[in-house]
Amino acid sequence: MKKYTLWIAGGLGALLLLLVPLYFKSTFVLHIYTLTFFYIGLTAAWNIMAYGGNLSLGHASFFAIGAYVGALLYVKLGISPWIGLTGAVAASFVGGMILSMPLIRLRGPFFTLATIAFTEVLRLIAIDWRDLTHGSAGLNIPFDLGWLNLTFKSGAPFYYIALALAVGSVWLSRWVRYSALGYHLRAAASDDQAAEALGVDFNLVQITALLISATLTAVLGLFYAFYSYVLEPATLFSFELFSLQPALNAIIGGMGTVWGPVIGAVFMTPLGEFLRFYLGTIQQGLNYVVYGIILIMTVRFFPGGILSLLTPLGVRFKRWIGDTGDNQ
Amino acid sequence: MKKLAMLAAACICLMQISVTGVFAEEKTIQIGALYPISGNLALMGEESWRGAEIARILRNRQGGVAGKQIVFRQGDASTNSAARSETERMIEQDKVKAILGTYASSRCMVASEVAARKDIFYFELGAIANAITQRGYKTVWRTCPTSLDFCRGQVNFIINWLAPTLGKKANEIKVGIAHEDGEYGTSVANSFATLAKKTGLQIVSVEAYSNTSNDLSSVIFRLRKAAPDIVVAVSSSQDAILLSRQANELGLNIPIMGTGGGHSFQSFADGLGPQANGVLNVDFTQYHVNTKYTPGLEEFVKLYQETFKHFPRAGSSLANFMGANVIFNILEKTGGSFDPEKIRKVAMAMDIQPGHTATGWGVKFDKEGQNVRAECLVTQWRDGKLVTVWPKKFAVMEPILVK
Amino acid sequence: MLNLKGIDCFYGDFQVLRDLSLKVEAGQIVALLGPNAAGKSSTLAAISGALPYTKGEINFCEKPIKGIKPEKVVDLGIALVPEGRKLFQTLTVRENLELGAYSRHAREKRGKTLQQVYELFPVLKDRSSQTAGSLSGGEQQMCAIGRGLMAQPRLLMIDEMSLGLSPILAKQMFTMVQEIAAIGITIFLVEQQVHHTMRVADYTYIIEKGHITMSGPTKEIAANEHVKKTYLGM
Amino acid sequence: MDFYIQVLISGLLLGGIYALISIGLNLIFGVVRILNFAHGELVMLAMYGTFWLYKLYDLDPYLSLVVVLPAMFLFGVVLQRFILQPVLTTSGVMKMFTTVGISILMQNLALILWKGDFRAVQTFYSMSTIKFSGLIISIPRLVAFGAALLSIILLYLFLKYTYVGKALRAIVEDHATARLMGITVERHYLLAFGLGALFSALGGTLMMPFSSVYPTIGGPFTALAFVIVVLGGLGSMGGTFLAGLFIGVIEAFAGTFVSPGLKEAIYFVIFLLVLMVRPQGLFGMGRGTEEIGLK
Amino acid sequence: MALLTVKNLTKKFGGLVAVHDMTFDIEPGEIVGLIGPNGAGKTTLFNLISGIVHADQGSLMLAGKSLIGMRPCHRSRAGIGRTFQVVRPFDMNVLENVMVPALTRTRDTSKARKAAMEVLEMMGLAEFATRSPGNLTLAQRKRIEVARALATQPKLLLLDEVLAGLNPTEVAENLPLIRQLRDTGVTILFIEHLMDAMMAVAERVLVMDQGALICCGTPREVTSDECVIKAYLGEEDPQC
Repeated sequence: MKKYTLWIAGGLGALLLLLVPLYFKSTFVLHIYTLTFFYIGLTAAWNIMAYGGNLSLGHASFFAIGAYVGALLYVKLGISPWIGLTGAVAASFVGGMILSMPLIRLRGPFFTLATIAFTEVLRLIAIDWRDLTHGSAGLNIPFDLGWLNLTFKSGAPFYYIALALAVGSVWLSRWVRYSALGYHLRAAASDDQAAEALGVDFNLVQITALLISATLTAVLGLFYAFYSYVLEPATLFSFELFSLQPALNAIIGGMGTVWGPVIGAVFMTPLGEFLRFYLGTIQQGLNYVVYGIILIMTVRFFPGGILSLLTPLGVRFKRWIGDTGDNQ
Repeated sequence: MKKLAMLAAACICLMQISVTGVFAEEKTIQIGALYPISGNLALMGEESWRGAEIARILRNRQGGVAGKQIVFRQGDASTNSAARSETERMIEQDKVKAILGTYASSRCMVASEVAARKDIFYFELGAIANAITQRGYKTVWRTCPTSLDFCRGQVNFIINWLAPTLGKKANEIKVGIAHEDGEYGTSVANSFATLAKKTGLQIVSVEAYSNTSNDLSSVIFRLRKAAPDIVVAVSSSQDAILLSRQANELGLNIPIMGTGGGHSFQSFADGLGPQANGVLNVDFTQYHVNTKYTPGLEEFVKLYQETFKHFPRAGSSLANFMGANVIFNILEKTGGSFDPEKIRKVAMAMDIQPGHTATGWGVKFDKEGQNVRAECLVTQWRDGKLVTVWPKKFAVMEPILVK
Repeated sequence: MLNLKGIDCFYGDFQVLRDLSLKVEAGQIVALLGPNAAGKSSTLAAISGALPYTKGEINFCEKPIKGIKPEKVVDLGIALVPEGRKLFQTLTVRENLELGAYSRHAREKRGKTLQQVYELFPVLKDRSSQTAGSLSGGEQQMCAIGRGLMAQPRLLMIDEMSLGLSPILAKQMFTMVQEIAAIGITIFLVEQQVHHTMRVADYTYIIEKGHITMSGPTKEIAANEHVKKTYLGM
Repeated sequence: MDFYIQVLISGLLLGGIYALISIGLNLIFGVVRILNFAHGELVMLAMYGTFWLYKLYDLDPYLSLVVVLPAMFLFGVVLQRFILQPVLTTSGVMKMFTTVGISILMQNLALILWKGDFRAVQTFYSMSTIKFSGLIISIPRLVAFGAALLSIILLYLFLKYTYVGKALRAIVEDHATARLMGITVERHYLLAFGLGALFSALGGTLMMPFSSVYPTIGGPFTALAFVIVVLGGLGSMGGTFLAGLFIGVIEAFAGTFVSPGLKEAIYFVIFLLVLMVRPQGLFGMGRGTEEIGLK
Repeated sequence: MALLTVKNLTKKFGGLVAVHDMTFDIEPGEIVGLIGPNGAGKTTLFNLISGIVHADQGSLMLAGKSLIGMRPCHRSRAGIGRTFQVVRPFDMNVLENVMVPALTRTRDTSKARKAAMEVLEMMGLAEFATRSPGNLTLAQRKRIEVARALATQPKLLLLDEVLAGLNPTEVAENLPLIRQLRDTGVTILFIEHLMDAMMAVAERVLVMDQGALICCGTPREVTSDECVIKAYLGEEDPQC
């Protein structure tokens, strides 16, 4: 009986999300939802590396790789973005391999520094390589309507695409967590030496996680490029938007868990828009001040993120629905 | 699964918060004002907004448009992504029927794209990338000059004044370009190269640099090696000062001609002191100009000073003032209606000769929506003031050559 | 001088000290002997304030010292020479010694104390400008003890002094300890090395599984068969 | 040949300032074990301090050091005591994110207080140069370089010969044992953070005669300082100085002979290569670095 | 053929010789004890065998295959399981802790879960499967440590002081486990300080002092050896 309640609640939620575009005609609302879904995806992808204890502040690089590869193939060669996806995945795979070289020797903050440097190098190359990327002037996705071109007049198609991407990313992140890889990553994060002694190939699992995370981010980047029509290094390689924000979402939601990133993204994305609207126009910069304070306070007062505050609630909820708490 | 359900609920709640907008009142005319007012473009974004704001205040004092007061719905285009969100929000929540802005070209490209796809009017008053009006949208208009106009101003000046002054023919003049590698610098540099090819100027060196760089000695060294007759600099902000300082430190004795941005700021002269003297610049109309050709400028400056307690920081505010006035005039003629057909008709019919607006620009839109009578003036820093020196009818002083 | 009464102490949920009581009388060399993991280092950590204890009290010179931070315990006149010496490897011998005299009362007289330490360990004077990392094992131990002496302690606690030293060196070190005691500094030795320790100690405690199982003047303890059993399970 | 020497000189002068800013970061890192992402913002704050003293009280930038340095020292102490001290026991990454938060906060507070304008001071010596045999050297840059060299020597002497300096070195090596010596570790953390802020302030103030300040100026300095500190070796002051010069010269040559737009990319590539091949740094010892993430 | 062959193994840390020229064999199915005073180099020897530190000199062979140059994870897969002296459970529940090594043998989580449960049952930990190790007693955590090592299905199990810190009843409970483990076909090398425990289970004892192997034999032989007594009691000038 209680299982039913669960399914009905879940189904209802899913239905609600599917019906949103019909209920809200406003593309602004859809845009916020779409943006939130993108960030759920990004944060979940970022979080796959966090399972292994590695915090990247360079995911903008993979995001931009995906966006540029997809857009360049489309704009310059006329290849549909759906086919371009393979190119984006391949390119981000190569990028991930390159970044994995320092990863083998570096841990903690130093790995984080390496990811920042990696992104900076790519950003500067993207700016300088004008023949390919048009430099800072950027590339435009032409307005040719059609599913094949990923160009739509209404906001609904991208709403569903982003929703699918978010669900897919979270599903993948959940799958990784409860696979052999996930167990090994978590073991490596908690004690790399003990994990190695128990047969966990530290380098292999970390690199695998990096590659999964990187390619997933690149896929999101590609769709984002087509969603935002304009590609330029200042936005795609933006530290604040695509490197720091996913990390922030995850930390605030609850890093290294499946649902923490989702909660973080759902909380932070509308909040960011809200703050910019209400505070940013009152006093420039005020919204970021609030952001900074939220970050400092989170680390200090609840380093486990929002999820750690919800856990007591969750336990009660589980008891209520009669869930015994098995992970499978 | 159960968590998903909880999340969905939370999600919807949160979004409702950000969605509660204020709906348009009937007695006012609602226009979106989209500028980057935080982030790294905040300074000029805000300065540009001030121009439009002054125009609004002034027009409202005079009774508004078609008897209605004008209200700006403000948006912060701090990033491209924000530009998109804010445009969506202004259109959907604030129900604006027209948007003006944006100062930065990349923000405009994103925002106008969103607006155009919804048939909402977008008036660009300050961004100069050529591409903005070249995408075939019927609802995107621009009142200010393009980057090509900037370079036209420069090239004309170089050919008609610099070449005779140096005693050279136009095709003997060597030009070095130093530009910041952002979207602004790149687009101007590209335009200059195109124009130079047509007019026979020799470009001997093109140096791109990052505007966050704290050392430009390498740019100077490369220019020194190329030894041009004039350096065309496209700087966005503090890099203008840095470039001039390091040119001086490292003995680059070549006249510098800025291209708006950093070279138009009062801080440029304040920071450089006497060294700023003689630095040329091409930009939107600035304040030390022949006011016979710029009716309304003095009124603008007066109101600006009353409102913001200091002299305007750059010509961008004036350009936005002029542009906003053009929009108000159009709306006045449509009787406050945003009907696409009406607006288009009125706008296309507009025909103002140069010398009748606060910037001195005329108004005549081409089919793409670009104001073809917008032009850039050459100015020069003289004793801490940016005075107009070219073309002659706008000039208040004669240009001088300072190496 | 030092008096531990009924100390209970936990690492997480694991009890390392059970109702431990011992006394160190002024002017004596007191030894705490016991096998690995018996709770010897924990005892020292509890005294020096690095490890909080749940029950019991520690008095030094009749005054309770519970809750005093490690950096302040030194000021009271208790110096600890940690297990494994823990010298500052990149600092010179002299700098290591000087840092020993960080506490306020010792700092003023550090020039004089340094001379005394050099007299005790002439080799340190020869090596004074070398980095501590370049010393041999024995010299490092001397430096560590010297550093402890620099604090002008009334009580010097030495943890596993003979660890990693050859028997001959260890023997020399114990002789040194006697010399130090002769200056009037009370010494609390924590050791596994039974033979040498018993040669120098006035009073001995045997600790097993966090509890004192035997105590008495060293001569009495030495005669006891249980000691042998503790160490070799015979 | 002269040309190359001129490029070299300009790179060295630049490197001196870089070293000065980085030395503060290295000190904070070595002693407190925090990767301070708000380091550039400390430089920014000091630059604003100098600017306002000049603007409001007509104080020469060099004279303003008397006010700016103690103020920034105090600011560093307050930052460490009230914001970082409470999170000291969390993981390195969490501490890092706290400093990211501080950086966002400071940048935007500066924007609110002082707007986005870039501001520069104008002194009689701003543009003065020494010229000999075809070479030109900017005097304020030379002063900054000299000050960098001098302060690094002073810092070295301070760490080498003063009692507090020795205590700081002891903490760098092993803070638990330092505590056993009676060294008040937390208080030294305050000192180290204060000194770190002071050195960045010195760098910032000395740059004011030839540079301008705006709210986001700090970011590139933070990145740069990290590159230099890692190259020079954590905890190694001499290494930091050399690495600063090295990066300055690389930047000058790469900018002049490759492309001004790619000079940052080149030093980031070097940084990545060093991290891969020799994470303990080109010049330094890299003691205790396992603790914070180097293998 | 010997299961583990150690020849001339040497490891220096700076000036300190932690393990000096050690040579010994371990036959399949043996239970071998390793004793020695503090700092004798026992744990370093374990680290050398399990690959956490690399030897400066000498050779290491597992069932005839050289281990030199192999990373710890590969040695683990080759059949070396080890526990750490200080328990180091991962930040996850007991079952998951044991699943981590089990998942190096199979990629299938349900199989790994089953295998882990079996090991937990054998170790008497089944009822704590969903508990966090932090909430268990030290004795139980030590068993998790052993369970994790067992879940790698080792040929050679290195136990580092699994009895230290336990009270006598707990020791008595854990002792039979060691024999039981051997009976499942695992060869065991263990470090222990509790002499009576050592005497009760070890078939052969290696004694280390100052990084060198000073004696080797049955428990009885070893305890009556003069050198051993001297090493422990620190008598002057041992002649060996």
